[in-house]
Amino acid sequence: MVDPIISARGVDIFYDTKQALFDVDLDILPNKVTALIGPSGCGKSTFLRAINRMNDLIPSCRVSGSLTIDGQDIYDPAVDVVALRAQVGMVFQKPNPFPKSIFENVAYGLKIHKLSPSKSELQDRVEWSLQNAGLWNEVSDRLDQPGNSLSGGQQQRLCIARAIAVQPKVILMDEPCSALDPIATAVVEDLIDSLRKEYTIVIVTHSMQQAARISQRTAFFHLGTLVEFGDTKTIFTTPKDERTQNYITGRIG
Amino acid sequence: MSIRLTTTAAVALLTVAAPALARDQINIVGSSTVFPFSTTVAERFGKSTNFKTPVVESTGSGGGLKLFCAGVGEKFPDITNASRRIKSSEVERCATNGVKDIVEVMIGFDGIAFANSTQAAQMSLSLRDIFLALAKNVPNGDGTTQPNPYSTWNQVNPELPEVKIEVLGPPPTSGTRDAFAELAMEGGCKSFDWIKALKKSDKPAYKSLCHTLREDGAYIEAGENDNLIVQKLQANSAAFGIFGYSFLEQNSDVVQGSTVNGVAPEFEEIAGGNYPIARSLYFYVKKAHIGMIPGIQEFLGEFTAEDTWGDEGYLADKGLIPLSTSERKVWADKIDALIPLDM
Amino acid sequence: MIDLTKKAGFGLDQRHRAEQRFQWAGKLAIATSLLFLLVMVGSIVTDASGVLRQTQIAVDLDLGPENVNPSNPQAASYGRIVKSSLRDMFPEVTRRKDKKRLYNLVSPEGSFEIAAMVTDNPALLGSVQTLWLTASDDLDLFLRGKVDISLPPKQRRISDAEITWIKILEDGGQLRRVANWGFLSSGDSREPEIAGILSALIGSAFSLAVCFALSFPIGIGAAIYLEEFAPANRISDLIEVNINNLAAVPSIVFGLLGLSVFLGVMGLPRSSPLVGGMVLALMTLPTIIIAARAALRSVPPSFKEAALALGASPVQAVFHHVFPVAMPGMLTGAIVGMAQALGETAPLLMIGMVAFIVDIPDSVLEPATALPVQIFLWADSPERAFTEKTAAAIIVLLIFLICMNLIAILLRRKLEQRF
Amino acid sequence: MENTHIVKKFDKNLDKLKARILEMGELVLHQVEDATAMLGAFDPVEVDRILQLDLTVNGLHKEVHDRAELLITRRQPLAVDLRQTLAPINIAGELERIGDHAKSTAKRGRILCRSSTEETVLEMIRQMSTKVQEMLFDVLIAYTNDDIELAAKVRMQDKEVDTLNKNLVKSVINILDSQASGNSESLIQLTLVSRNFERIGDHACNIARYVHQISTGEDLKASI
Repeated sequence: MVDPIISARGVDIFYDTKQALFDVDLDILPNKVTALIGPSGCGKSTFLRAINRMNDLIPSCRVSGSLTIDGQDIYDPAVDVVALRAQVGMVFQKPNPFPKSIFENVAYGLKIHKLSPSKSELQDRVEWSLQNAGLWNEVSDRLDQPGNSLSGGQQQRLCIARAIAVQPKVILMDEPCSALDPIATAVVEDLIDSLRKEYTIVIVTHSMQQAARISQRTAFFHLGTLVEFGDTKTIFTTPKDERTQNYITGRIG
Repeated sequence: MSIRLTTTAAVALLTVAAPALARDQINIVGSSTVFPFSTTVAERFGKSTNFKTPVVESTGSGGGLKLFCAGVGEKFPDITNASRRIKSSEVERCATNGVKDIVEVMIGFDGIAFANSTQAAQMSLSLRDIFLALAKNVPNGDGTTQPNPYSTWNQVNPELPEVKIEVLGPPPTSGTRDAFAELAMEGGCKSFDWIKALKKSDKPAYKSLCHTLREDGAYIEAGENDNLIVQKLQANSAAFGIFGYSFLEQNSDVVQGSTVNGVAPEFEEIAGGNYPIARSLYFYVKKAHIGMIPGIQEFLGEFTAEDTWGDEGYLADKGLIPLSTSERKVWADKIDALIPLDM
Repeated sequence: MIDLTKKAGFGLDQRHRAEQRFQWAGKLAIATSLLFLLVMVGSIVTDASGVLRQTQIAVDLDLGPENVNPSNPQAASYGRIVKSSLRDMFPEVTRRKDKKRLYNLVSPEGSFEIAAMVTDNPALLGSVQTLWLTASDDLDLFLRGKVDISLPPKQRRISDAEITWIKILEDGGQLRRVANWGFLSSGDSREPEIAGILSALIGSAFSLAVCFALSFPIGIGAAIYLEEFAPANRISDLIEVNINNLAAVPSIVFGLLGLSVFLGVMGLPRSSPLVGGMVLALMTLPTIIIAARAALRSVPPSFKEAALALGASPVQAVFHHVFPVAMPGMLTGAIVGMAQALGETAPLLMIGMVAFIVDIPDSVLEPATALPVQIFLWADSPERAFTEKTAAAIIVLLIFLICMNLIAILLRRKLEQRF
Repeated sequence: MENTHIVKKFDKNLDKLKARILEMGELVLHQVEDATAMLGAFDPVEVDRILQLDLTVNGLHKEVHDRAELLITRRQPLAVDLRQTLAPINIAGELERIGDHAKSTAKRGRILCRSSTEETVLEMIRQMSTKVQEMLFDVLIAYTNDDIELAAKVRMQDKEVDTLNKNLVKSVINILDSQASGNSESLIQLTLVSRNFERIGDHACNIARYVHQISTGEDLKASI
């Protein structure tokens, strides 16, 4: 049995007095795509953002329980959130390239973390990231163009390239394809599948089919609780919990 | 990048400012009436000597004296202009702030014109006419007063034309307004014997009766800008305006001064002391600053030169009504000797 | 069949009419405001046109050794030389009063002009020279037809005798009209014919430079902190309310503050553009802060989020991504504030910048006035010729404003990023 | 499922699919019954009707297939929905095979009529027919009601059919051994008919497995 890379034990998350997540226990295995599904407001995005502490941006948000990455509690006061986020990258729902050139977009993380001391190294690293994000062939001749001159799907892949440039252990994706057309979605999904070899990916999605297609493990959240978690195949063919069944088959439960 | 630049610039500016440079030009404040004369002298002084041109601020007589009396030192003005004499209360205040020796200079007269458009007939008024036309309350014949009932000039005095009373004048903040109230209004006011008697028995009541202008729209506050009043008179030939003699002189093609008590607001008449609505103009010098700020004494010399304030001097061209030759002599001697004010 | 040309039935007639009415109303509104603008600018330009040229008068001056000591030409009384020359030109003038009028044809500046010419070119000394001197404002106004000679002599500034002299001079080719560069290159004067705008222009420029240097970094800094870092609590709310209130405080109040703090406590020099700029900076700060915060708020939060998710610190996220995008908007706010500051006189009054200042300031510490103050002072001057100076000064102010806006637009262009 | 889909059309589509299966099942059931009747009293007109009926069954088979395909395209069913969509394809296949066996049985009736028939064997056949009809009926009910217990019962009954078939074969061998056979052809035909019914039982049993799978997701193919 492989050791989990991310491990949640009894995680409760509150916004002020309102509890958004109840006692979540969840183990995320390395080099797997884990999909978080569930109806809106079920807490899946809250949980995702708890993993790289993006919840810190919301002053009223409070996390209790233990959430560890590689055995370290990320809410330990000694943990530097900047170091954490360098290890846990994130890709957002809407492609959000910086209003800079394609090159600068990818190089940004490398620059702030001082990962590529020389210019040629930086260039190599940017190329490597774009290659791995499957974007190199499309943009290699226009790296100095603004990132937002790309199409939606390309932009999202640029964001993925930007995230992998700093070589994180984990990449969190918050509905990365919801703003993309099916072709772009397919390309990104393919990319996610290929990234699995190097990274651990946690993805929030509203598309059951997408979860079924790209993930190996699926967690179903409902009303702030983790209802069911297991192999994607099982969740989508023979879910154990009736709430899961009702949700994935589109029933009123 | 840009933010760094501007910050450096700001820091640089502030550090430069810290050791304030010694002031090397005369600083004059005070009356807006004296301002045109003071500035003319300042300019000539700056051009004809090696001293810097004095800086002249128009702050009004009261404001000027307040600044002037605030203390001794580079931070405080050297000279203040006044369209009235310094008050004893002001001298006291000066003294408490260490401003002890003040040299008084009377530079000439200013007439206040009561004028209308040249399109209309020239008026011949008495001070009593002016008072009755503009006072808030007027005597009703039996020793009491009533709110001003007059709406046309012929109601005030049957010899005057049947023209609506409409007078444009400066607001209460103006020295010209104070002088007008004191010279014209009060002059007309005390032509009533019982009111004159009131001055002795009840001075506040007397003052309030004589100095209060009506507020029913017959007197219109037209702002401090005398040019504006002149323009409005051109547009409305029925209206009268109250402003300084220099504006009348400069605009004699469009406005004419009414005769007051039979005397026209003309240079000679004001200089001769015949025109009733005329006041003296002064400036005051801080003796302690002489020697500290370069050029004050020389500036006084320029001001009291015959070429400047004499009958043919350039200030006369600017509308200043000069003192008489003998008075000039007296004042010039006092100034030469820097004899401090003694009240 | 569908009738696509059908007008009735959907209230189409009425709807089209309403639309037409609105469009016409809009066009009318624009036309009206344009008309007002045109009238305003037109009248100012017409008034100001007189400033473009000035009249000069040719005078034969005896600069011989008996009048001017060649070793010390500065000590000579050029005023007397001018007067005697004028007397020579019109020997029939004998009465004292008439002589004075005669002397009045030449600007009082004339004697200083001779002194300057002699210093520049000592070769002029020793003989009789014909020099062009600035004519007086009255002469200038008369030549330009601004004096109504149909009025009785008592009611005009130019007497019949003067008109005769002017005609003689004109016929003798002794009058000319030249471009009036002096208006742009000299300081204020009590003589309208030589009064210039430069000291006020430089004063304004200095003040605004100080104002910008102080208010922009401080305002932007405050805005960034308040918008991006300040915790949302009662103190922040209080500060926000106060900033909004400050923006509405009458500007004179800032003048009073400047008087008591900058002049009183800090002892900075009175009438100086430094203090003026500082006071204007106080006045402009709220505007800049409010505009800058609005600009920051309009930046999509996704940029900041993306940067944070990459491991940028909050300060890095703000300064690398939010700030550059908000910069053009901040600049616009700053320019609006500066334009406001440019037009202010009230606060300057309290700190002594509403003053007659001839000398052109070399630094922010020397006394200076500002463009609106100059306009105010000239508008309040008795001499008729100052009317057109006032108009010209307004135009200079407008041009200054246009330049400022132009710079802002150029900066924006440069900084603006598409996203 | 008492929980209905948010998309009501989805439920209707599934219901229609089910209805087609039941319709098909009913036809097949009649085919089996009628074909059994043909064994004792051959009627060429009736046989033709039975053969004709097979075409209708085939048509329904295709319809079920098409409907399921469309449902998958449109709704991308998951979990129980997916099984409810996929199972009818298989069930229809099984039913179609049952129809084929019925057809084959009816055809054999013609040969059996031409010679004397061993009544005891025929009786055994009738028993088998009754049994498989019962199974078929039950499994359709189980399918209709998602009744996995009834489906389990059907699976158990398959053994009875197998036993009957074995007994029949034994009987036929005995008859053939004991006497010089005059009607060996009819005996062999009967054996083949018996074989048909044994197959029908198997198909019914398969259907029962699908019924179980729909409800539980459990595939019983490997076990009973």
